[in-house]
Amino acid sequence: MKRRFALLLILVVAAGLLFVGCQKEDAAETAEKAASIKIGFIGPMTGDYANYGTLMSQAVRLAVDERNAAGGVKGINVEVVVEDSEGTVEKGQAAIEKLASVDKVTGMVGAVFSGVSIAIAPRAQAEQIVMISPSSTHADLPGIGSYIFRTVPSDALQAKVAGAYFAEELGIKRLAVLYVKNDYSQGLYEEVSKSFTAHGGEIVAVETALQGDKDFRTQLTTIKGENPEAIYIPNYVAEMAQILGQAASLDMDVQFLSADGFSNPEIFDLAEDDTNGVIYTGPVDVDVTPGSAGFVADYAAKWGVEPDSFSKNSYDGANIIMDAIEKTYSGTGAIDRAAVRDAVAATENYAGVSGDVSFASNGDLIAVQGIFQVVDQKPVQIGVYTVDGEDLVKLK
Amino acid sequence: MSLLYTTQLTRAFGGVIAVSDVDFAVEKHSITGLIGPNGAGKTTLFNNITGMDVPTSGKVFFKDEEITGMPAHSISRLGIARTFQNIRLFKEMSVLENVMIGRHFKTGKSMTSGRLLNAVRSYISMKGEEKAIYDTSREWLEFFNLDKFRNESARNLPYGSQRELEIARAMATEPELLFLDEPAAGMNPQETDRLMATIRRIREQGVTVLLIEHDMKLVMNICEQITVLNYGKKIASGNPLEIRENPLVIEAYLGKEE
Amino acid sequence: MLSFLLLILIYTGLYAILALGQNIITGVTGMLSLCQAGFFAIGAYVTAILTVSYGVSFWLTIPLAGLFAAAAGALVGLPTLRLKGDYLAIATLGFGEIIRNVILNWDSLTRGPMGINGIPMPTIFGMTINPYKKWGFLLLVWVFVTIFYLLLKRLTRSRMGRALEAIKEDEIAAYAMGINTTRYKVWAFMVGAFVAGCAGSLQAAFTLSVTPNTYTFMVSVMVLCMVVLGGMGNHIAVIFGALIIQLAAEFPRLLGISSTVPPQFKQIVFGLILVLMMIYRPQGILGRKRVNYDQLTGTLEQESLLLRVRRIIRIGVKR
Amino acid sequence: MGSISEFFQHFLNGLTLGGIYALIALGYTMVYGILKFINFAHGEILMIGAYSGLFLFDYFRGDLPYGPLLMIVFFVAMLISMVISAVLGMSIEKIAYKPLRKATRLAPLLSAIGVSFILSNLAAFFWGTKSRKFDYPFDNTAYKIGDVAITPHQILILVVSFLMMVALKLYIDRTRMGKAMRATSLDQDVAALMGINVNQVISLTFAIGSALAATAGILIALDFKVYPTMGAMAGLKAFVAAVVGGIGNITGAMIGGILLGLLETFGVAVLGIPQGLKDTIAFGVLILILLVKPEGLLGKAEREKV
Repeated sequence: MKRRFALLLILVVAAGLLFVGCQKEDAAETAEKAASIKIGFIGPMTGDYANYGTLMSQAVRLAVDERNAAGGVKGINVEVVVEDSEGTVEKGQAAIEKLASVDKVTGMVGAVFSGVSIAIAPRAQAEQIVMISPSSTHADLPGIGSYIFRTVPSDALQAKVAGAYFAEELGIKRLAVLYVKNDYSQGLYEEVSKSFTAHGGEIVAVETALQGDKDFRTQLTTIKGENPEAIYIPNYVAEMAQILGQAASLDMDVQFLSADGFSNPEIFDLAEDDTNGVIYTGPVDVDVTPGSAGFVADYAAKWGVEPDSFSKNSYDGANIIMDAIEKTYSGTGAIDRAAVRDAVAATENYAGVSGDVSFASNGDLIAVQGIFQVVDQKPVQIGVYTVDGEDLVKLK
Repeated sequence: MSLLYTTQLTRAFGGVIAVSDVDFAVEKHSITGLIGPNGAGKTTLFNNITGMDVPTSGKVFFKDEEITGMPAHSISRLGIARTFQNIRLFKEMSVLENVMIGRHFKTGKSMTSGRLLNAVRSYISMKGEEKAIYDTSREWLEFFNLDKFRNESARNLPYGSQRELEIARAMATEPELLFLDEPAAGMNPQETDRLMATIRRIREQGVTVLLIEHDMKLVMNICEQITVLNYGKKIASGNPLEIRENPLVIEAYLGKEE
Repeated sequence: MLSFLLLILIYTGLYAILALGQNIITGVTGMLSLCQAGFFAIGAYVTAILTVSYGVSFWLTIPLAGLFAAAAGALVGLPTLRLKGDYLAIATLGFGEIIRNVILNWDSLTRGPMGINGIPMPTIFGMTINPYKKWGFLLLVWVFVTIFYLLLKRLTRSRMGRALEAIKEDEIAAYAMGINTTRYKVWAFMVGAFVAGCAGSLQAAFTLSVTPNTYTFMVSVMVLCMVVLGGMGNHIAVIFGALIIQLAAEFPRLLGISSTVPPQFKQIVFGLILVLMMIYRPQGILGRKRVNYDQLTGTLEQESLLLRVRRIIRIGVKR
Repeated sequence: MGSISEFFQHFLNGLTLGGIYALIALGYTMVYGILKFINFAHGEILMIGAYSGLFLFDYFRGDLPYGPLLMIVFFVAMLISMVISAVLGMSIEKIAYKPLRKATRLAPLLSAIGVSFILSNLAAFFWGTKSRKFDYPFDNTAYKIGDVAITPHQILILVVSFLMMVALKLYIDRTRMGKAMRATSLDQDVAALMGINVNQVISLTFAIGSALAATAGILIALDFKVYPTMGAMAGLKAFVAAVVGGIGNITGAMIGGILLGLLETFGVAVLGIPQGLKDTIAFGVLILILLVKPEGLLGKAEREKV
């Protein structure tokens, strides 16, 4: 029995090694042909947050398809490799490993969640893969390495603008917060409460929920008891739709405030009239940038759903990478990764569908923040702001 | 002197009183029978004595020490071993392993003191310990003539041998008192005869035997003392002759059988 | 490709350690536990917190991680011991989620959902074991797999291992044989948890960051699958099970089709494997063959059959 | 904790949450009662039920305004999706569980997990990963009693779960098939000896349990939306509720569900237990109940025969 097992194990390992050998040969063949340039995408394609990964990967695919239709990068086809992170570090690592060692991608868009991005960024850095995250807002991310960028404003900027705007422009003194225990929501809550109190406001109630919760009535009822002037809900669409609907069913008539998670148009399908009046911070209005309306139409035509703001960030990220490759590609078949990275880092005032994209020296997005209010289930931009130190600066 | 006795032992399940005020004794070195119709409370009494169940009231004494409500594993360590009405072997384990389990607490120091240290020690000295367990277990298997099966899975044994294995496993704990719960159930006459001989041999080892049995031939043949339960109450106690002639017993039990 | 394969082997090793622990609880002692992710998390966080906030050496945190997890194992084991089968599964599953939720909500210690970053790379004899280079870490993980394999195999073949197996086979009989079943069950939980805690410690040192959503209930399910698919109670088999599950989970990436097939494909195939495996080989790839005992003996106990019939009649089925 | 109206609002919230748990628990308790294993795929059947309900409702409703006609359309859609789920549940039982009836406990559990993987990913593949809104078939504006708000949807959940419980209880207590179910849940072998077609009974149990899941799915979807993973873990709390109430006991499932909902709500709102530790309440109650009264609140004690 034992011996038979040992034999079996050896067989399996041998088969595995053989398999690897074959794979390597394949890889060698494709390299010779050099028929394509590969860029990767990592995001949750299955599991609870599959929708985010799906939307963003579609944007990357769209960008690549458009580029190929227009002749590719210097005549070479671009191939996109989408890898599923399932929203976990473990699968994220497997994904970057595969992109780096099997596909040998030049650049990648992703990952989606900050936790995964932070875990895989050192690998991207070590492999000289330009990594542009469309949605990881954690403050630590850009500092990990020179190859790490993002096309989404950091928590820090959004929160500073939001906190100052709520306190100064909206004149709110008593704010309640209902956030979900994930890195995105909690990061925004922490930063906003800092800047909001620094600007003289008071946080009167803080309620939390777990990712995946659907019933927020308990928290809302408790918040209602504190009688705040506004409730800040920096969450993902699924939770915010629930919160707004249940607040309505609890007959709460209070100002809701939110963050860029609200810029996903799905919220209007799910929460409909309950979204009216909500004020949120988000990427500057897409309609003011050239090409963005076209993007939304093309995206909807190709995939049958509307893109969210993270999709726009993904689209821009993919295009920035491809532009950088185009600029630096010498036509020899070899790609100078350091040069590509430098070209990405030099991006300034790139007119993307998510707005003007410029990278700071650490790879962070130099961003301005739009403020929106929902009127008749349509977001209306009511201002564009940035911060100077802690002070709110109105740009528009 | 009674090796084991109960005083006014009562066990109620909700409103149903399964055992009611039973004073019951087992004499040292005897083979004692516990009989009664189905549902008379025999197994419940067994369970209450061996710690599988806790009496509602009353006391149990073993060697004049009270053992009421003690957990089964402690009672087993004091020297009471048992078998079960529906054979409870470790079916996927080998015959030998079953008996080796019986040697569990007889080997190594008691687990109650210095558990971790003991674990480490027994780990280091496993060879010696295992050898001792193995040897004694083989001896017990030979005693029951089961040694030839020792590497079989317990579940593959013929039914009669499974009963014997269960007794062998109990005997491996080297008890002073052995409880057998319907040892002859499902046995053919030859197997029953062999069982009777085995029980006598066990007693020759200096072990006191208490058995529940429906097979009257077996009970009347080998038991020196018999206690009869009916509806949870003790209705008679005495030697086989007395029991055979006791009108209460005839009415409650034997009468129905004939 | 090699680098990717190494990663899979490292994770196989980590999961193999988890599965070895689970095997003591489920495979040997027969307790259906779904808490391994919780112990894994505790181990990882002990290492993360001690190395990052207190500067403790990684090597010292491995046994500490194990001990903390073992303490949690005792905590889980004690109140749930009276539960059997599915009830135990649900209660332990609940405990696993509670552990994760405590980590998620204890911001001052664990930084909540933000996770802990910047875990230092372990060093040995002045050399750094760089997780990104993999070979060193692969060796480290598999050294631990080997150690735990040998230790646990030895344990199972001892008096104690037999006692644990006896509990799985028939708890009441084991109890009557003088085995303190409660103590042994808690003890099995602690051993299983200790092993999982050590795996957590290694995982933290490998990813250099920990976040609570790594340790979801799916991890426990996967680990249980490894034990069952490999073969319950068989230590080498569960290591094999870990390898198979890893390969099954990564097969689209291994075949290079991950970008071309729908992402759900992998999960559907995985589900199919589970169902087919349970139907055609429920004892696992290397498990023991089980025989239907009732068919062999063919005897239903008379008294109990009568009682059983009576119970049915009481409901009034008979027209 | 503020005013008395806040207390009543919490009470109502807890009651609704409990009603949802109870709805799912009803289906759970039936299946568990008979087959003694946790049907992890129950949540996925619920999800399929919700999807089919959504598609059917959207297909039939046209431009109907709120009113009795729309309610009828809604209930017709619900009925059809109950049938679809029942067929699905029966097929799953035939394919994935029936061959495992004599195997170890673990086998059907893992098989169920496998089925749940397959179903939720198939749904994601065919219907996409996004959440879909299930429109209310009625005007869901909250009624106000003082400061306390209650929506028609909340009332619907409570009423439907109560009706389901009564209907199920009558069915199981009064009909021949119901009695056969109870017999099968007590002892399959003997039930077969008594001439009960055990396979048929189990199939029917799955059908009913799955139909109940579809109802629960649709009612939940009105509030919680429809998406492929909506069933995952949804069943777990419901299972806890079923165990607390006494597994296999219909009234128990209802009481267990509502108790759990109330305890969670008040544990968080009144005792100040952090929301993140809400699950601790559920599982804490579960363990406590199982230790004190292992058969559950309304379950009948069944002792292991030694």
